[in-house]
Amino acid sequence: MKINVLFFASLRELFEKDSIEIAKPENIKTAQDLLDFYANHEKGPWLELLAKKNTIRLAINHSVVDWDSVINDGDEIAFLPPITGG
Amino acid sequence: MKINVLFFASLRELFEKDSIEIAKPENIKTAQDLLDFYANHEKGPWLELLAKKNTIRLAINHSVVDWDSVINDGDEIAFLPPITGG
Amino acid sequence: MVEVQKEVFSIEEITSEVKALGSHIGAIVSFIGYVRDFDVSENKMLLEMRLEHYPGMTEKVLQTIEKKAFSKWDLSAVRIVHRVGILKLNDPIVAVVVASPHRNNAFDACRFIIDFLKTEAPFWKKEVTNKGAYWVEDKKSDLKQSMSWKKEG
Amino acid sequence: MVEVQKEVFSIEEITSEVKALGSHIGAIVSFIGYVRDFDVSENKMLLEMRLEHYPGMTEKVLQTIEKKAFSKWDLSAVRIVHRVGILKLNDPIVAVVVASPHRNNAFDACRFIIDFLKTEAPFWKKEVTNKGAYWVEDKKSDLKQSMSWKKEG
Repeated sequence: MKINVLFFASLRELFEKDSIEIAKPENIKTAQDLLDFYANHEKGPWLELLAKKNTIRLAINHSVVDWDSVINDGDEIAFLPPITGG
Repeated sequence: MKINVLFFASLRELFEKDSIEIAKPENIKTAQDLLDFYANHEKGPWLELLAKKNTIRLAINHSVVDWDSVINDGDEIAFLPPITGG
Repeated sequence: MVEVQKEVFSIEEITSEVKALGSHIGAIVSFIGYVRDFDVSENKMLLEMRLEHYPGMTEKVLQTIEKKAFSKWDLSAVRIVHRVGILKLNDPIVAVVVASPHRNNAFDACRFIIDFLKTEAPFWKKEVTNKGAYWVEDKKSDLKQSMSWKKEG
Repeated sequence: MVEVQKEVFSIEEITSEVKALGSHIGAIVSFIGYVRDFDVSENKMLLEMRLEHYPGMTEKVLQTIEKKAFSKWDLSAVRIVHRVGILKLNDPIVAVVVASPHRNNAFDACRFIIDFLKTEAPFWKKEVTNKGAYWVEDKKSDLKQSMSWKKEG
């Protein structure tokens, strides 16, 4: 099974796509690990995402969670820029 | 000139009229004087009004005022039972 | 703007009219009060509600409340509509609609206005029930609530 | 009840539907948020507002907010309607309608819901102006306000 990663709003524009499907890399346990891994290997928008981390919220399967939350196969991970509804 | 006295809600039912026009009696200065005077002379509903005084508000010319406010010829005096709008 | 009327009001109409006053309006907060039924435990049924007021003084008091609200908060518009006459169960009695650039002012002002209206505006309700007709007593909780605004200044 | 939709909503319709749920409802408090113009000083003009959200998560968050409100206050009904898509100046964005036997609960709950919606529900606004298009930044005042509810428990 794969992990589905979603990008919204400014992050969708940064990544120029609204989602990617990835296979969880070896040794990756948490969302933080995943972010670090992609920032190191893919650079580009991932580095920018890492730099903005303290303004971004992370949701796993529709719930906001901490960056050290464990990721499992089949999870839907979303990076949420600052929320501005209402 | 006369003084117009208005009764509302339960007081209108008590007095069986919604207003009376009175000439200000001699020696009457304040609303309290007026109420005492009528309670002494007319008795009936005026005595009941006096007994309920602490639940009744007094308005002179559309403004709520104290019982010791001075009454002048031409004034409109209203006795207001507990307000229950909204 | 203050209106005392027998006719039913439309919240859509009031809201549209208020919003039309400016594109700087970002928030509209509305309160609607209704004729509601009694607690079942009391075994009483409401047949009708009769609402009377003191014409002239009512409008004056409500306009004073409006002015106070405008002086306390940044508001774009206020509409107060209060019905009188004979109302039935579920009928709307009163609407307070407050518009502001920002929601906090609209919420505070709307609440302030209805709190004061309930204790200061000369309206009286008579409930006609299957157990008789009587004037609704002054509610101490309402009085306490409008006093708390006064303390605050 | 929670709705995310492109279509405009009618406050009259929502209010009537909510009121129809019971004759014990004595108070309905509504908040409507609108697309408002910028401060004149900024010399910017809003051409349109684009609203997007995270389908699935949005509904879940709003339902959680509703449940919290029902657990904190005596409420009869809650309706949250939030629009997405392309909106214009003066368009309504969101309605929060809360019904209760008594007004204090309706006021508190309505405010609570909009405070939380603004900081927790995954909506994003992009303002398209004559000076360019940009994502609206997180408003710190909103965040502070929803935190104050958390402290209170």
